[in-house]
Amino acid sequence: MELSIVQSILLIVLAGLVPVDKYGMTFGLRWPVITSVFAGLIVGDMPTALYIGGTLQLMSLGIASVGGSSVPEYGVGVVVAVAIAATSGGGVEAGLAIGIPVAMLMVQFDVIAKLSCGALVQHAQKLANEKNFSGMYRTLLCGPVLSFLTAAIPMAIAVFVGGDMVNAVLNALPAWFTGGLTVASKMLPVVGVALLLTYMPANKFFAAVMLGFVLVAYFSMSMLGVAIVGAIVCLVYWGYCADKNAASANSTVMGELEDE
Amino acid sequence: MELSIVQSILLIVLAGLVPVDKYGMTFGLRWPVITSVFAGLIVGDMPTALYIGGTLQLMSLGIASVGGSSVPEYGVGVVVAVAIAATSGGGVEAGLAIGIPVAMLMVQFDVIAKLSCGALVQHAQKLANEKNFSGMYRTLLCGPVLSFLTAAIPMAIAVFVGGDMVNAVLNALPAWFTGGLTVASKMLPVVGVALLLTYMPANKFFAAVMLGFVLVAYFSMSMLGVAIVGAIVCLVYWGYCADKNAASANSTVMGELEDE
Amino acid sequence: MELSIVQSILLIVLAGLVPVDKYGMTFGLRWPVITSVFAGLIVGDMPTALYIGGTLQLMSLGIASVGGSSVPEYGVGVVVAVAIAATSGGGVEAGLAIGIPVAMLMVQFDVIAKLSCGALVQHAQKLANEKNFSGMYRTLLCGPVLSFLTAAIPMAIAVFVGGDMVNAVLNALPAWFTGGLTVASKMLPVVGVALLLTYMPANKFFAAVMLGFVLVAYFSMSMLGVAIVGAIVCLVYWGYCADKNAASANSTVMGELEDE
Amino acid sequence: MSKETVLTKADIRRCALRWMPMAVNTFSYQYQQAGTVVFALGPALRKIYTNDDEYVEALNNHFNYFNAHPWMANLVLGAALGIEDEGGIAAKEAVQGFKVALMGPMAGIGDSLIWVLYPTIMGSIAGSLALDGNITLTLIWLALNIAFMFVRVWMFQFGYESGTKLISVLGDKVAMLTETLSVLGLIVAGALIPSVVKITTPLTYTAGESVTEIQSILDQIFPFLLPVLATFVCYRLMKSNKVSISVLILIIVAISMVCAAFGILS
Amino acid sequence: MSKETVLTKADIRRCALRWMPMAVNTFSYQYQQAGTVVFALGPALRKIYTNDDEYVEALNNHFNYFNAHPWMANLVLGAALGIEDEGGIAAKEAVQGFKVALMGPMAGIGDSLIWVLYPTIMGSIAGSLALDGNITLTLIWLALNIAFMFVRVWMFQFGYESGTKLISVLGDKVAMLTETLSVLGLIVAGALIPSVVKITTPLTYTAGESVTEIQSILDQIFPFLLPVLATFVCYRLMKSNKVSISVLILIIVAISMVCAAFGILS
Amino acid sequence: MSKETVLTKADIRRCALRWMPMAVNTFSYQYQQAGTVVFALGPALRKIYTNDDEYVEALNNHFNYFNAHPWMANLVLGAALGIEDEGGIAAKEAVQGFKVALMGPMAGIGDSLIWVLYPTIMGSIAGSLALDGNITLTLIWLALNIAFMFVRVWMFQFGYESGTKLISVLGDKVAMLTETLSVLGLIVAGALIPSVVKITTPLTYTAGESVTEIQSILDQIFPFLLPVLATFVCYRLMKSNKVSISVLILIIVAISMVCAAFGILS
Ligand SMILES: OC[C@H]1O[C@H](O)[C@@H](O)[C@@H](O)[C@@H]1O
Ligand SMILES: OC[C@H]1O[C@H](O)[C@@H](O)[C@@H](O)[C@@H]1O
Ligand SMILES: OC[C@H]1O[C@H](O)[C@@H](O)[C@@H](O)[C@@H]1O
Repeated sequence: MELSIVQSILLIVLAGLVPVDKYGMTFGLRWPVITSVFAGLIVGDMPTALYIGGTLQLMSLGIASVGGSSVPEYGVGVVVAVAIAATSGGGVEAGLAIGIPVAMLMVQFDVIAKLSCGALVQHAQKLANEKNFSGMYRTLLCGPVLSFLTAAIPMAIAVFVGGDMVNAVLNALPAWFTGGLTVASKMLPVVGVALLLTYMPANKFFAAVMLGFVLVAYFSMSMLGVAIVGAIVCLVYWGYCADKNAASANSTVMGELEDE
Repeated sequence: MELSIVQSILLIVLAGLVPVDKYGMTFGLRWPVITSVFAGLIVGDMPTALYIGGTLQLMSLGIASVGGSSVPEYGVGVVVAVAIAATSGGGVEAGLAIGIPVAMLMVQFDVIAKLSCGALVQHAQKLANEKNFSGMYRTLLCGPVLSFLTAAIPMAIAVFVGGDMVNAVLNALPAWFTGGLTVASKMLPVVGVALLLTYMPANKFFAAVMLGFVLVAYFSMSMLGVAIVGAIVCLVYWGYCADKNAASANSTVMGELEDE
Repeated sequence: MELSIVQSILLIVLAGLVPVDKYGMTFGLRWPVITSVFAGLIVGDMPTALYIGGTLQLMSLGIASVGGSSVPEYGVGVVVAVAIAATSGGGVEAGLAIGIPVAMLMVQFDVIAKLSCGALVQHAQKLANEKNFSGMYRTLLCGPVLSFLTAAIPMAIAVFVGGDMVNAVLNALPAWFTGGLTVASKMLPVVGVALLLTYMPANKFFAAVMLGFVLVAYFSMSMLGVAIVGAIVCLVYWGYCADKNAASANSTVMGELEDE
Repeated sequence: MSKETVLTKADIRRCALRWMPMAVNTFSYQYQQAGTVVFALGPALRKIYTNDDEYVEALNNHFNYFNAHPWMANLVLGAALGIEDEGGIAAKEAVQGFKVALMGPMAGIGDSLIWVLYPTIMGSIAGSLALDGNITLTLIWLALNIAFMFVRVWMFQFGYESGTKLISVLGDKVAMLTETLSVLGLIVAGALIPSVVKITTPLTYTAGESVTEIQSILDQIFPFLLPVLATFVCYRLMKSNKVSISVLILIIVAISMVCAAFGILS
Repeated sequence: MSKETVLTKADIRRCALRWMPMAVNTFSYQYQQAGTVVFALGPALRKIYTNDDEYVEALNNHFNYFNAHPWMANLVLGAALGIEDEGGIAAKEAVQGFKVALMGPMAGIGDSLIWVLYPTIMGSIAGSLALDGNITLTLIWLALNIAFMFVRVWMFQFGYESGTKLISVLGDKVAMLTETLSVLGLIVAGALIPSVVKITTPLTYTAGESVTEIQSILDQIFPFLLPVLATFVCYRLMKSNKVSISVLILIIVAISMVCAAFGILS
Repeated sequence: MSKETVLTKADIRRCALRWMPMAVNTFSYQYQQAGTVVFALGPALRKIYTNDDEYVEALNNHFNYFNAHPWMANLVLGAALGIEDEGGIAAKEAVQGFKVALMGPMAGIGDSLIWVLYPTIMGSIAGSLALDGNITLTLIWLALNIAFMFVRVWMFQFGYESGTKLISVLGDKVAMLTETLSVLGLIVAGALIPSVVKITTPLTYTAGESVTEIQSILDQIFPFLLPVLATFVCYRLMKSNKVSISVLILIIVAISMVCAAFGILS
């Protein structure tokens, strides 16, 4: 079976929407079995699509992007797999054989998109400071476009050039590149944390930073637990500040009395 | 063998004393092997009584009412079992067959007694506020009477109506009733804790409540550990208050000097 | 083979240097395989020495004196074993048969040396207070001499009287003596801790003592973790003191203004 | 603050002997052992407060929730009585704070040592011997219990003396003591929530072969979510004064029965 | 401090609807979700700040690092908007402190419940059924997701109302609130170091048969040594203003590639 | 507070070279490494305090209990010397607080890395090779040890410079530093009780087949009860001045022997 040009474009759009929806509206395309319904409608072979969707759904249970981490994107894998299964004679196996590696490759593409977004948002902030607000909004809107492309490009290659080409590209990527991006995805959160520290009074309240660290490093506390302990500290500190204010108000009153 | 009327009454009294003693003097009737000595003296068959007492003692190792929880009362089970063993032809087996279920049933009776005691003590407090102090004491003395009855009533049924009747009653109790009382015994401590919070400055020192919670919920600390940490907090707070008093005394002195 | 007098003396000196070096310069004699090189040079049988050194090295992995604890001293064991192996006909086996017990015996000798050092240092402090400073230094220099003797004496016995004599002495030591010294080595650190508490404001900051205790007793924290938590407490306390000073400085200023 | 103490050794002993047989025998979920506390200390308080109104005030103070191991409670109640004898009605809050602060630890120590360890050691041997018809250790156990009664009376007196000393040393810092102890009491109260309110749900969610326990989901949202919620609701209801405690208890019993019937709670 | 609020219900809803589809779609390592925060709140902020300079100041404030679970963020951002509408530019620090303080907990709850638990339950069943060609649960799942969208819009509004209330209650204590929240924020930041910066080394030291893992040596020296060092170095570089953040990110990517190539980091 | 410093680089190096060979060689239970501390720093202190009385006062200060890993101690002692050179006798308490506060952590790091990890790695290989008559790694190990000696001298100097800087920065806040460090020191002291005083009892209580370990009962009553009690008793005795430390040590040795003979302690 050959895909019509409309079908091809619809599939590319569907693939592109997977990360956009995953990172935003959460209509559900991040979950393979839901995506497969739409892929099935497009290629007109619902049983195969559902079978692929179910398979990848079960394969991806428990995988989620947490704290900005990049994970394999089986929702994209579904679209690729359904397309390949429908066109090549190889059926479901052939589809999965290309779909799964593409899903894995999304980790690297995701890192690249997030790196690029850094420049985007920086530019948006620059525009904001130049009071070019509509420019700022337009720039920010490029974010979802990037998300879209991370999946649409490999999908387009798969659809127009063919699955073998995708595999060839995959194998051609050097290990230091893919591995390096994986390591980078683990190291880069440090930028955000360090930034957070720079614009808060980290020097004055360095003990607070250490406390948070100790709670996780030594007691493996969850973020919720950290928040509860943090709330305790805040209540105590609040009480202390209130006392201090009251006392100094007191002295001020006395000081003022004197002046009269 | 038939039990004489005196023997019957003595057995009922002995059973009734088990919870009274368990909850008070701790002469030892909460422990089956001790109770069995007295039951043996009453029915005049020490070897059987001791055998039953030893069996139930080993069966009940480690069971204890902690924090107001209601647990099976094998001390009462012993008296029932010894009585049944002595009268029915079934011997020790027949005795245990009724004694153990009765011991279990004490959980439910105990909850009912504790619920009733709530009304009793409430009434006693009312009398206290009406300055009817002797009435108050009399009311409170009904507590042990209730304890007594929780065991004496099933014992009386066993002695006068017979073990089969006890079993029939047991089976007739609906599951929602017995199960419900079990659940209630776990939920009701919440009343005490909430009450505790209402008459202490829980708002002002809400951080203290949270700290206690975190120590148990996140670190599974024992009450002793909580107390040690609590002592640390108290020492710090004491020092802080002393400092504050000293400082304000200081300002006051200055204020007074001015007035002169 | 007979050891020449020079060889004997060199071996005794080498053995004596083991604890001195272990407790000081850490040239490396605390590690059997290093010591064995020197022992081998002295007796002129490097292969045997290395074999004994390697054996005892592997046997002693992970053993270390921590917090003033006394542990078997396989470095001394090596010298004894090499000497015995070289002189007796029994070879390596005979050497280890004496060397290992001697290494173990060093636990007891070490406790005795540390007990004696107490008197030494006390005397040195006395001399210091009498402003006899050179006397003080001389007294302190007896410390390494003691260390030296703990190993040199058993070595001398082994070399001059023979290995069997060493074994005989070992067996003659009563259990209460060796066992008692072992227990003492675990109890005696209490002296240091208690002393530490006496010359610090333990009463004023008793909460701090409790906090350190809780962190280790309830949370099994490492000393490093304790230090981090301690640093948090210090930063908070430092901030508090600074606030307090500022406030009282304030009042003082006001007080002074009034005086004018 | 501190004044002449009025209680004699005999008064103290009488309190102990009124406490011991009654201890948990008036136990209810809202007052716990408070009924017996009043019963035991009543006559001594009468001696301290000749004025009726102060006496009633003191009684009401002791009608507050109290629960400790009944043997260990002797120490706490003795000391509380000492504080009260030394400080009078002005020490009311200190007395209450003191009792609440110490009841938790005393329950923990007593329950594990006296309710679990002691009978496990004695019972395992006495029980085995009894199976062979040997009564010796059972009698020894009985004798030990009786001996402990004397120790418990002494503990009450020891507590009393410590309490009076404490207050006379503190002088005019009793208000500070009260506040500090209430902090400790509140820490203990917070710790009681997860340790004594044992509400869990046995509900599961079965789908295909996978079974999900609702309780584990709740634990992920917030540890001890149900006890915390229950405490919060009860606390709010009590504070609002819209519902009496007796009614609240009946509601809880009713909820328990319904939830047990439908398998919602366990 | 507090002033007339200017935002209408429709304004809030609009913010929610701008937030939801964009949320993580502008995610970068230095700003995280801040780009979308600005995008979503922009029009509402414009209404609050008619003055251009204040508006820019507010935007810059929201360009600061923010990251939470995109569904739960609705609560936080709603409340932050409420605080800002009530407090104006004077509440800038409070807004920032508030967002930082709450983002960590919200991420934790949302990630475990919404990203892991919910799809595990739905997906395991829907997936199994799909293998048999049964589409029912998949469609139900889709419908649920759509239903949740309405809940998320409501959460934003609920947050907004809570935020305005908070500030009007506090009155002139907003400065104190800011400082207190920054303490909470810093505790969260300290906790983020070991939980999100996942730098470890796979290096081993092989000698004879014994293999020593360098990572375990580092753990002995100091727990999470590499993340702590990396944070420290980045923090110093940023404070010194000697290197721009973009360059820093490029350096990190370069280091990652080199270290991955030589197997130094994993 | 701060004054001209008098020590030269050579003085510092001399201290390091006096410290290193003597370190634990004067170890006793009451002074631990204090003897060597005095021996090592003595000449430098003499230069700082030309006045005899101050010198004696300083020496007595250093005769206080000190114990750290002998290599890592170089850092601590160097810094302490720096503080002393900068602050003079007025910084006496700060010096002491500083040493006590840092000795625990330094012992922990040094013991695990230098006493356990380093010789485990080197020893396991060198030992295996030696069994085959191969001496290479043994000699490398020796060379490494010698190389480390230079590092240790440098550590002492580095510590000294950090110490002087610290004090000159603090100015007149040295009294506050002292108090704060004593808080840290006391936390460390509290932590030392359960970690270095290893008193346990091997006693068991056998009844029928059931064996009860007394130690586990003690642990239930209070964790680390025996070390806590021993510390308390020793502390009281020392405070009361009724018994000299030497006598106390003899008593402990005697108790140890008796208890070991009867199997009461292990
Ligand atoms: O961890 C919070 C949050 O971080 C990033 O924004 C993404 O990984 C989200 O999926 C995640 O919920
Ligand atoms: O837990 C303390 C205490 O609570 C209740 O009063 C009873 O269950 C006692 O048996 C128990 O000792
Ligand atoms: O624990 C610190 C330190 O204590 C004593 O001084 C000795 O046991 C050393 O070997 C050890 O490093």
